[in-house]
Amino acid sequence: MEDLGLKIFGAILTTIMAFTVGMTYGGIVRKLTARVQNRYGPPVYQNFLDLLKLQSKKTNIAHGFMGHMAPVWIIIAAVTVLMFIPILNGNLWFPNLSFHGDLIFLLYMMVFGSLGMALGAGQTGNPNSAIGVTRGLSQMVGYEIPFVLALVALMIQFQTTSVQDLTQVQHETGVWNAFANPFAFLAALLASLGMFRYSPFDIVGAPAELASGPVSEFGGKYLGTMMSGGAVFAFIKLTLYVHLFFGGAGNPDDSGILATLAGIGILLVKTFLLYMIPVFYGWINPRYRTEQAIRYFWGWPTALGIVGVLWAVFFN
Amino acid sequence: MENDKNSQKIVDYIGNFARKHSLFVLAYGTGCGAIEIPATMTSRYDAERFGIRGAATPRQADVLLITGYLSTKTLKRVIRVYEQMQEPKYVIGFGSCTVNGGMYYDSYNTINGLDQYIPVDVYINGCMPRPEAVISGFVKLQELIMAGKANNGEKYRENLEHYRSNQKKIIKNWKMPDYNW
Amino acid sequence: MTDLVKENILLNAVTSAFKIEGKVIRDRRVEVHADKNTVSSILLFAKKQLGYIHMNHMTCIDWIEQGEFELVYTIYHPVDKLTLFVKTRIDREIPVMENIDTIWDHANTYEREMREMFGIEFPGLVGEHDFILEDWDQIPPMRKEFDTHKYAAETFYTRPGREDAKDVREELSKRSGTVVPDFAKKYSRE
Amino acid sequence: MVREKETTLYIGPQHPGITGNMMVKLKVQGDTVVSAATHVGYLHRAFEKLIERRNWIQAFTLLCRFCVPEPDPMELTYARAVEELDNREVPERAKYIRVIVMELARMQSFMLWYAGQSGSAGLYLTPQWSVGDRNYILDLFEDLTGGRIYHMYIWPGGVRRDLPEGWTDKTLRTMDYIEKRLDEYNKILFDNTIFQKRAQGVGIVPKDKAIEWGVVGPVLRGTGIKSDVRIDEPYEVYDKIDFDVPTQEGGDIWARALVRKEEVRQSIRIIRQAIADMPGGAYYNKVSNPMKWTVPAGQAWAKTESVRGEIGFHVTSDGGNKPYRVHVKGAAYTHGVTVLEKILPGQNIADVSFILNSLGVCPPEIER
Repeated sequence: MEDLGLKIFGAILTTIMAFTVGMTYGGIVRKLTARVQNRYGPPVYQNFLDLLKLQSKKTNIAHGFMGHMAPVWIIIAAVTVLMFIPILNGNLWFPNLSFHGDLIFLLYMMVFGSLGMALGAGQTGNPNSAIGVTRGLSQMVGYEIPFVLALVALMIQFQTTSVQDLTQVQHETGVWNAFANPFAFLAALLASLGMFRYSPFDIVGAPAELASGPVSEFGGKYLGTMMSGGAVFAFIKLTLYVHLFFGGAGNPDDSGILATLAGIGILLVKTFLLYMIPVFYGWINPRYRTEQAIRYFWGWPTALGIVGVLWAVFFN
Repeated sequence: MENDKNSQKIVDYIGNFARKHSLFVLAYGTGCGAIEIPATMTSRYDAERFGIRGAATPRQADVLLITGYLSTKTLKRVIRVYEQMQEPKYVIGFGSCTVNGGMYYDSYNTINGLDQYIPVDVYINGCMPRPEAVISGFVKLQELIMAGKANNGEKYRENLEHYRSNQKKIIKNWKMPDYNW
Repeated sequence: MTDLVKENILLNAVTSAFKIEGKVIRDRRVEVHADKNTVSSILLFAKKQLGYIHMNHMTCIDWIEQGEFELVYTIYHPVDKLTLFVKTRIDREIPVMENIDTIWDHANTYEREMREMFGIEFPGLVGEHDFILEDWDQIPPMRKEFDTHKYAAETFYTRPGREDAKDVREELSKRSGTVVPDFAKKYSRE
Repeated sequence: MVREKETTLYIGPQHPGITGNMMVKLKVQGDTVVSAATHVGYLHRAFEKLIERRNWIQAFTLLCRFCVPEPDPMELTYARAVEELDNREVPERAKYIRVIVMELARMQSFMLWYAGQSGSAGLYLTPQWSVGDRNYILDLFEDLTGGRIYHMYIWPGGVRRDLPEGWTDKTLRTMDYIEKRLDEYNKILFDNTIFQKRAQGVGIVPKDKAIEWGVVGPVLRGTGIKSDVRIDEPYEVYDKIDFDVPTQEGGDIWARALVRKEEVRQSIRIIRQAIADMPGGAYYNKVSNPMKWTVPAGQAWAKTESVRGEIGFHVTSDGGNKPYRVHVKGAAYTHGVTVLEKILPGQNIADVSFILNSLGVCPPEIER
C-alpha cells in the first residue's frame, strides 16, 4: 500500500505543480508582452489574483446543465490527461499512470476538453459562442494533421507508441528526437502554434470579431474554472512536447531529492523556452481568418510532417 | 453574505483584496469619453499595472464604465448589460455629463444624472477627464472595495423598484427580461 | 476670384433649361431656386448632362415664420470643382417631398433622418422608421416649435445645485479686493 | 462551409469590434455575410438642436464633440462657414497656425486609426505603440490650447491665442520622433504578410460607383480617384504649401491603408513647411463682444478635408445672435450607412470590424 500512497501523493503534487506553472507562465507572458508594448505591465502573479477574484464572485449564472458542467468537464479532462503523461521521465515521485497510456490514447484525451467546451458553449445560445466553437473545431482539424503526422513519424522511427519509451530512447542514445527526426519536429512545432492559440491563430476567441467566442456567456466561477483548466492544459502540452522532442527532464534512474529538484528545474527551463515560441510569434502577427489558418496548417506543416514520416520509414 | 463594515471576515478580506487588484472593465464606449480609454490602457498611462483590463462580454466584467452622456436609446442597452453582469459589480460614471447632464443638460435625448437609473460607485468629473483622473477614479474604487463599501449590486437589488420606476419613466417601450439574479 | 466664367455658364445652363431663378454666390458656389416638383428633374439633369455626380449634402431648414421648410441639395462636380445648390421650399403643414434615393443611394440616409427629425414624408422611401430615435412619441424634434429644454426638464431628473455654490465673480472680487465691472454684473447669479 | 441556415448576428452596440457605439445587424450564412443593416442613434445628443439654443461662440463647445477622434476639422469648418457669412478676414498668421493644427489633428487621428486597424486584425503590439506615441501630439495640443482632446481653439476670425514660446521647436522635435517611429510601425504592420493577406481584396469599394455612393477622403483615393478638398478648393494656405495627395488603385483595405500611411508623411511635410513660412503679425481678427455678436443673414456651405474625408457644414443665419440652423455632413455619414451596407454582403464575419475601421466609420458623426 505504500506504493499507492506514493502514487496519490505524486498525483496531487503533479496537479498542483501543473496548475501553478501554467498560471505563472501566463503571468510571465502578460508581463513580457507589456514590456514589449512599452508598458510596465501587471505583476507576475496577476493571473492568480484574477482567478481568486473570479472564484469569489457572489453570483454565477449558468445556462442549463451543460453550461454548468462544461468547466468541470474541462478540468476533469485536464487532470486526466495530466495523469497519463510522464512528468519527470519516470521519476518515482511523479509516476502517475504514464506507463499505461500511449500516444494514440493521449491524442484522443486531449480533444476531450474542447468537446466539453463545445457542449457548454452550445447551450448558452449565444451566436458568438456557436461561431467560436465551429472555428475552434475547424482549426483543430487544421493543426491535428501535421501534429499526428509528426507523432506517426516518431512511432514508426522508434517502433513504439509509448511516450515513456520514446523518452527512454532519447535518454539512452543521448540524441533528442528533435534532431533524430527534424522534419517531424518542425511539423509538430508549427502545429503547436495553433495549439496554444496565440495570434495569428487566436481565431476562436477573437475579441474584435466574436466578443470572446465560446466563453462569452461564462463568468465568475465558471470562467475561473476554465482558466485553471486552460493553465493545466498549457502545462500538459509543453511537457508532452519536451518529452517527445527535447529528451524530457530528470533522470529515470535517480529519484533522490536533489535529482528530482534538478529535473524539475530542467523541465521548467525547457517548457518555458518552448512556450516562448508561440508567444513571440503572436506578438508581431495579426490574426488569420479561419480558412487561411487551415490553409496554413495544410501547407508547410503538413508537408514537413509527410517528409518526417518518409524519413522515418526510409532512413532508419 | 453579510458585509459588516467594521469587522470584515478574513474570507472577505482575501476576496476584496483579489477584487481590488483585478478589475475587468467592460469594453463598452457609451459616449465620447471612450476616446481617453485607449490612452489610459496603453503605454504611457498603462492601467494594466493596477490589474485593470478589458473584458469583452458583460458576464466576465466587474466594472461598467459609463464613458459620458447616455442617450435614452443607449440607456436601455446599458441597463441590460448592467443586469447581465455578475456580482459584485461596480459602476463608474465618467465625465460631467453623467453627473448632471453637463453641456447636454437641455438635450431631449440624454439623461441627466446617471445614479437615478443605476447605482454609481465613483464619479469622475471633467469633460473629458484626463487619463490621470481616470486612474485616480479607479484607485478610489479600489479603496472602496477594500473597505467593503462598494456594494453596487446589492444596492440595485434592494432598491430595484425605485430604479425600475425611474427607468420606465424614460424607456417607453419596455421589452426586457426581468432581473432575476 | 476673377470673372466667374464657369459659374455663369453653369447658372445659365440650369436656369435656361428649367426657366428658374438663380444666382452666383461667389466663386465655385452657384445656387438655383426651384419648384418642389422640378427638383428631381434638375438633379437628374445636373447629374446626367452636366456631370454633377457627387451629392455632398442634403439639408432642411425650418422657416417657422413663413410656414415653410427649405430643402437644400448640395451637389458637386469633381472635375470643374463647382458646387451647385438646388433650393426649394415646401409647405410646413403638408410636408411631402419627392424621394431622390434612386438618383443617389446615400440620399436614402438623409431622407430617413429628415423624416424622423422634421416629419417630412418621402413617398416610396424604404428603411425603418426609427433611424436615430427610438420610440419617440413627441413632435419631430428638429422642428422649431419643439422646446428641447422644457422637454428635458420635464422628462429627466435635474440634479439640484450645491447648497454652498458661490458666484465665481463675486468670490474672486472679494478675495482680490477688486470691483466687479458693470457689464459683468448681469451675468452674476442672483 | 456554406450552410442553408441563416443566422442573425448583432455586432454591437456592446461589442469589442465595433467602432464607437453603433450596431450592425448581420444576416449570416456559415461564415459569410448575406445582408447588413446599420443601426445608429446610440450617441444622438441632438447637437444641431442644441446649437440653435447657443450663441455663435458658445456653439464651439458642442461642435468639437461631433466626432470624437478628430475635433479640430469640425471647428475649422464651422469657423470658415461663419467667416463667409460675416465677411470676416483671417490674418495670415492665423491661417498658418490653423494649417498646423489641422495637420496635427490628422496625425493624431491617424494614430487612432492605426490602432483600430491593427487591433481589429488581432495585432495588439502596434496599438500600444501608436496610441502611446499619440500622447506626444496631444501634449503639443495641450501646450497650445490647454486641452488634450477638445480644444475650442479655432475661432471665427483667427485662433484663440498665439503660439507659446518654444512651441514650434517642440513641434519639430516631435515630428522628427514620430517620423522615426512611423518606420517602425510600418515594419510591424505593413511589411507583415498576414496583414497583407487579410487586407488585400477585402472590402472593395468599386471605382465606378465610389463617387455616386458619396465616398470621400482616403477611401475614395484608395480607389484611384484623386480628390482632396485641400487641392480642389484650397482653404487657408494649402495653396501655398507643397504637398502630394497619394492615391492607390484597388479600392480594398490594403489600398486605403497605403493611402493613409503616405498621407501622414505628407502631414509632417506640411507642418515643417508651415512652421518655416510662418509670418508674424496678428493672430485674431477680434470679435468685439462674442456674447452679443450677430452674423448677417444668409446661408454658407464650407467644407474641409479631415482624416476620414470631406466634412461639410451648412450654416444658416437669420441675422440673430444664434445660428438658425447648423447641419453637419461628416465623412462617416455615407461610409457608415450606405457604403457599409453595400460592401458587407459577401464578406467573411471576421472582416466586419476590419472593414468598419478601414472605412473610418465614426458613429457620433452619423447621428450627432
